[in-house]
Amino acid sequence: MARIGVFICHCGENIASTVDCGKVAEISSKIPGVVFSTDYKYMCSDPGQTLIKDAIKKYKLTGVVVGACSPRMHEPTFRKVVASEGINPFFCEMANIREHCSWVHPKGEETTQKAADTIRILVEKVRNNEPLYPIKVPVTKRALVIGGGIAGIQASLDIANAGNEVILIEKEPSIGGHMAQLSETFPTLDCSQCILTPRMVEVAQHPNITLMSYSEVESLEGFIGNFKATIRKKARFINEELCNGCGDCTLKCPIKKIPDEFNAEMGKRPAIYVPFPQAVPNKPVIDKDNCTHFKNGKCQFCKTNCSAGAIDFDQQDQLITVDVGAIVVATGFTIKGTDFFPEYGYGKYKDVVTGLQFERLLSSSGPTLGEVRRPSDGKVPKKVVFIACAGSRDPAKGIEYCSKICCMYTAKHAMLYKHKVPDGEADIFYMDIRAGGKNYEEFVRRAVEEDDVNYIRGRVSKVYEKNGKLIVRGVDTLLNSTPVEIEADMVVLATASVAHSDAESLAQKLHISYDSYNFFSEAHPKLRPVETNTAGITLAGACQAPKDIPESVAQASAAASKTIALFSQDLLTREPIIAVSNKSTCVGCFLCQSVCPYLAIEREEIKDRNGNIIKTVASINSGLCQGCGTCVAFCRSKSIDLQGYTNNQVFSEVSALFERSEEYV
Amino acid sequence: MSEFEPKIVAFVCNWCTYAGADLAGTSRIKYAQNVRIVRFPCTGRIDFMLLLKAFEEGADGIIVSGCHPADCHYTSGNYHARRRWMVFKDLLDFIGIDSRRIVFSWVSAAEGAKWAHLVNDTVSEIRNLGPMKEYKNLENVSSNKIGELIND
Amino acid sequence: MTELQNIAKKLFDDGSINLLIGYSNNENGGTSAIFIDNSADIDKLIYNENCHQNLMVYFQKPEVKKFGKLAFVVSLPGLKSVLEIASENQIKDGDAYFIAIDKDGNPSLLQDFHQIEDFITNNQTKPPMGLLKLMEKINNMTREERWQYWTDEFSKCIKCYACRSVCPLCYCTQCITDINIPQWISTESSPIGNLDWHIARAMHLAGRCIGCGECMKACPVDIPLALLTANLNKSIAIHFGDEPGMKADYKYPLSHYKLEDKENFIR
Amino acid sequence: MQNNMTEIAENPSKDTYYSNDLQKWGAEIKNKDISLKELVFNETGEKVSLCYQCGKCTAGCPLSDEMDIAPNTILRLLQIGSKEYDRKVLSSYTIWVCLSCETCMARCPKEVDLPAITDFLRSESIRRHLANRKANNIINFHKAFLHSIRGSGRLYEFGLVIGYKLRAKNLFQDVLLAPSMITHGKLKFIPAKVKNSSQIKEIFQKTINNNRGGK
Amino acid sequence: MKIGYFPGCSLHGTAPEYEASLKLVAKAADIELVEIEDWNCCGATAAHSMNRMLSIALPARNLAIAEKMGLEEVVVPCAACYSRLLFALNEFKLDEKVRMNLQPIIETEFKGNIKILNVLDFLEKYVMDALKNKVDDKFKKKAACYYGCLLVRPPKLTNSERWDDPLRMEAILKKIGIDSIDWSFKTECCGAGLSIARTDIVGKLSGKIIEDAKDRGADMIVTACPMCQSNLDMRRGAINNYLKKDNNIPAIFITQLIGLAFGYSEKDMQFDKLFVPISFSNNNFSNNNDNLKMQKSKVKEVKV
Repeated sequence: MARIGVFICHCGENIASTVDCGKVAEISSKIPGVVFSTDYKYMCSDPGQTLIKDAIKKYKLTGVVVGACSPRMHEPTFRKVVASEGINPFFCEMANIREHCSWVHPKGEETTQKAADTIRILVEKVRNNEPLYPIKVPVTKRALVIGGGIAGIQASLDIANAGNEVILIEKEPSIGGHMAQLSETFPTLDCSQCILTPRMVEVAQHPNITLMSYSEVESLEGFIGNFKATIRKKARFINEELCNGCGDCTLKCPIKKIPDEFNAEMGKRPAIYVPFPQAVPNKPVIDKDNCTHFKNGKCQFCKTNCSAGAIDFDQQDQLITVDVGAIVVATGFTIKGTDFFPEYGYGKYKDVVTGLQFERLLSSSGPTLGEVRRPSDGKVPKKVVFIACAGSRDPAKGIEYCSKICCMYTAKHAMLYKHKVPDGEADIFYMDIRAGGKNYEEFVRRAVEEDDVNYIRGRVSKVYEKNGKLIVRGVDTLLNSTPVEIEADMVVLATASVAHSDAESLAQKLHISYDSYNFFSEAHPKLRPVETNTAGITLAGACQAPKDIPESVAQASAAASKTIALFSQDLLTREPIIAVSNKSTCVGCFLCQSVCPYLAIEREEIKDRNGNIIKTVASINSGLCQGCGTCVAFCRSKSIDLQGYTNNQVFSEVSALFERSEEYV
Repeated sequence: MSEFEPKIVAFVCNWCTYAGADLAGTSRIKYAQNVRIVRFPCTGRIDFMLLLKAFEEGADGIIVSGCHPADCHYTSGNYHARRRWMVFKDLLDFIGIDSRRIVFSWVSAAEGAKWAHLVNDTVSEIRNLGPMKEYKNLENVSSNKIGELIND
Repeated sequence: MTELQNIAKKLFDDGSINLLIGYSNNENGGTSAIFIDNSADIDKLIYNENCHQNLMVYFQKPEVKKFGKLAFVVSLPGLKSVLEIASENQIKDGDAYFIAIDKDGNPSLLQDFHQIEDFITNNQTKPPMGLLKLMEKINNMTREERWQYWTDEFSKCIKCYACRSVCPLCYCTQCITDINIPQWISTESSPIGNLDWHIARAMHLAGRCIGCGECMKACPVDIPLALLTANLNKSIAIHFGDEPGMKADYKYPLSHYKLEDKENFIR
Repeated sequence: MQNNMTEIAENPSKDTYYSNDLQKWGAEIKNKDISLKELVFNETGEKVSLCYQCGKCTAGCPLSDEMDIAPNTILRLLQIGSKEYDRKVLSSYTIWVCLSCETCMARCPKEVDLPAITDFLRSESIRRHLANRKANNIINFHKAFLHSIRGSGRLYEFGLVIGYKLRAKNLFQDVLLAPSMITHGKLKFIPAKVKNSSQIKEIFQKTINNNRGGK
Repeated sequence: MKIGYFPGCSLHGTAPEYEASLKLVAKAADIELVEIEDWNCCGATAAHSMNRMLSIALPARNLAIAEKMGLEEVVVPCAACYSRLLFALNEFKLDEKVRMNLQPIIETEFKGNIKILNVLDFLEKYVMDALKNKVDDKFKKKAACYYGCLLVRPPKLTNSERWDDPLRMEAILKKIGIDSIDWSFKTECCGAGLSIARTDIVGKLSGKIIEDAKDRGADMIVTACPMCQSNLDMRRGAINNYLKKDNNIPAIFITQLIGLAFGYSEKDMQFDKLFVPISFSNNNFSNNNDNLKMQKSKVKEVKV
């Protein structure tokens, strides 16, 4: 038989001023099964807690109901009190007679009655509670970081420096990401490579980090603490063990004119190449689609010239399976190309370039060695027009959001251009300037005030070529909407930042959610901006939304700290408020499967002694289940139940709703 | 007999509406005492059988409230609940149970005032509808029809 | 031998099946299900307009399942229930053969779900007018009249659960009525218990019921039970545009949702 | 034909088919006191609040330098919604000089259908007798054009030119092109007519007289 | 093969050469163009400037008649008419109010099942295959393909790919051996809507078009719209006024060129109807000075 104690808190005057706490205690004492009932000024205070502890001992209580504030406030406090006396903490429930009662109703009998009813409802729940034990899940203390841009690098280093193993995978031949392509960075104008490459080297040399470049996620199974990831290590046709990175092969390759991805196709590269001199790992890769050997089997220049004998034309993709406990997704973003814009010539004008292409023209390691020369004829442009919001904030083009980084990098581009071509002119067409970061606004003003960059508020309707000039037709909305026509030598489009084309398929592989733009979704926009809805998987950098470097790095460290916190325990403890299925009554209709937002409902085959399948039933993966209970209400045969909110508990609560209170009064 | 005071039960989710009701409390927004709150993790957890049970227990009106679309703590429980209630409401209408006695609402953790209004509105609406006499009269409907049938 | 018997015989002869469930005449002058486990009994196999029982209800029975290879004589509602239970993971393509009877009474052998889907599409029939008229009549009543109508109807219920046993979709091994912790539905035939049962039954079949009407035909006290599910299916079709029993990969509307689902009833 | 047109040119009050319900609409406007942007929304389904004033419409408009108010400014005035600005929009030259080339609409990032809004503003401008005087030429051309169709169901270009010139009282401005057009066989003196011309008149009767001009 | 044909007022008025060439081209491709019986004017800019329902009802009557005649497709060579007919059809499909109200206005049943082809659709779908092996290398002139507004805009209505830099005409001309220049005024407005009321504007807008075509070395402007063609061709006075110099670059219909490729004569194609003359009989266009002088004098005559 249940022996339940009821403890009514006055909360000073907060409850007692409108609720007759003594009377509530008295009414409660008449509920069958309640063996002790009292009221006290501050139940959460030390003496209050002691009062509960003593009563538990004295009356051999099996359950406790505390009538006080909201359980969102003090439920952990009182559960701890109960647990200290050896009772399972889930036998303690709180009845909210403050926020839901004394604070919202006037003093009077009805308010007291409501408090008493609330107590009774919770007494009925406690009566039907069952002991629950925190779920312990073992944790594999190894993290998988997907993406080797600055976010992935930062997350890997942070996690590794805390003493955990990290597997960092990068789909390109080298880590570094977009940051490696940048010339200088706003708002300090320090050289991007100078601050990035030491980090890249640190990753390569870190004893805890296994770097797998030229690799992608093939599939993922499991749940928090216990993922099993399969990684496709793409064949680079180089034996990485043997290769010493001398680079002779790249010089000997007869194919030389492949558009260079690292230079945003502003330069050329051979078919066997290292993306850029500081690449990590500094090992080449053969571009199979463009290699003469793979086309007709004839060419072997690289192989014959490799003194290390590292060229391996027969190399195959490898599938490698690793156990990891947590995953950081840091796959970054890409930008729209100039061909996305009908009104700016569908990419047919060579001197209309993207911001990233201009970045390469500015970079001292770029195709022009840092001189601004336009792609069509190599001349130094004397008039450059920058167009902000190219594709961003443009619902007609399907991109409603602000790409966030363009205002700043366009100011930087104009500034660097003016530094390199002091007699040149830079015009920027903009709609709004969004410079809300530390030292950002000052930076933009510097471009205007010190470097004479000309900002024109208006959008450009058309760019076309005439007599070797690019005619830019825009408008100055701050000048009575006067149409503006500028003859430019070069046009730079600050094109929209978008998710990678394969972001959606990666999200599906990882079972994380993504928004309509294919950016990955955080678990909560304010309070859980780093976690995904899938426990154990966190996000870092621009794969979640457009971000600049400081933000990406901050989020990466946040993701790392979430991961490190997870790894700090040997066993993962989870609230046992999860669903459980009854395998003997489940008929396996699996209509519940699609209601689970966490894909926690799995198919389990029940076999007889001979191994024949008798039936297939639903089984809840306790690692994935978050305890919403949607499947429970959904199951026709009541074969799923939610611990902590079992059918029996909630049914008892409802049964106790309006018990004729006269019986007790 | 004094004016009829309806008995209202509120089935609310823990993350939005329960917290919204807490906020009404911390903001000291006064509302009618008629409501008794039962806490669930999510509107998706609320079984339609519990609504029937509440009527059986003597409720005159029921509030079912959870997170606004897109706000669900569990991503989609409220969307499933929304479909469930759409269908359930149609069934009650067809059977002749006054579906106005069940009030569905989205109340977020920030909407303390909305919660208070919701309770007050529901109480006054149900007061106008009068006691849920259909269910109460059920106890008086004897099974005599069965008797008639057997005698036929 | 009739065409139907020929098809059945062939199935037995080439060893495709071990058990065939069809219809035969019974001693009361009506028809009832017949379980044929060898070709000798095939001459008892008949089909006429009196053969309405949805034989798919037997598919789920362990006694039947143990035979292994099965064949069923089914008309349109039966085929719909095949697709519906297929969408509920209860039957796989190739688990059984179906001798489908079209609206002119001609049999044809269907082997996979694709054929069944085509057959259903090509053999659509109108729902029975009487049922529709009664549904319309009830919908046109005032709420109070509807309540009176259904309390009267439900008060006849003797909780025999015939409606449950003939339903091809009531295949749960544990029905909600069988559960006593908590006692969701009172076991006795009381007004509240009856109401609870019929509401629960309707909700559990909402968007799943394929409208064979067996529940109504089986009811010993003539409660028009099929109306409840038919009316619910109507509203599901209106709200979500779904109809059960048409596709083997049917997405059950109550376990899916759309962001833009109607919510004008929510405050 | 010729008679008919001369008659109207001389007596514009008979030229009623696009504005004879003016009083009715005028009364409604007074009663409801509804702003022009709401009317635009009701009649075209276009929300002027979508516009964020990037100016791309003006930048691409082939005629923006002919206009007294830039296209994006028209939307801005509508957004503010004051009586004064509504009047300014309706009495602007801009709405008449617009060529409906659809460039603004094609490039608008917010997909505001400015040509449709402009069409509506034109009919509303006439209805409220606010049409810009400078636009008389253009309006007269539209009227002559519709008149020609109303009469014969098809455009009778020679008649159109004559009719327009009569309205514009500018007989000799452009007609001089006509001789060379005739020598190239490009103007016909006798109009081709739709046989069922009463049906065309019906269409005019039932549309222009029966709605506001928008949706 | 029978296809519906909506000539529109222009083809029966200012652009007889367009109609003549289109009909002969269709004939050569073994297509019978069936003129919509008792068709009426589409209403053009004037109708939609004044009244939306009128601008739907006028084209809809034509489409309804075409449907009644059992036609499944109708080719509309005039880009302006094409746009209005397409607009009416689209509104009919999308706007329930239009569907409800249209019937009593046009007094003809209309289902909205008909398909509308512009002249490029028509040429691509029915003519170009018949042209195989008929390429004539006498076309040594470079074309500036001019699309104007309504063939491509609004893109959502016309469903055109690459609406700001279309390449369809270029592809068609390529098949008959004509190379096209890349230029920037393909879809700029020529000002046709104000052709009579504000001729000065036409001069300016068309002037820019002609100037760019010429600057980039085009020998002719190829059009697919009678409004554009008449503006670019007949309005040379206003254009030259604006440009402050005489321009002799001709503006010709695409169908006239296709006709030549089929082997018709320039007379068949009614080259004599063009104000600014052009001829392919002589390979070198600039030698064609006699005609040019004639034209100049004509232009002057107009100006007097």
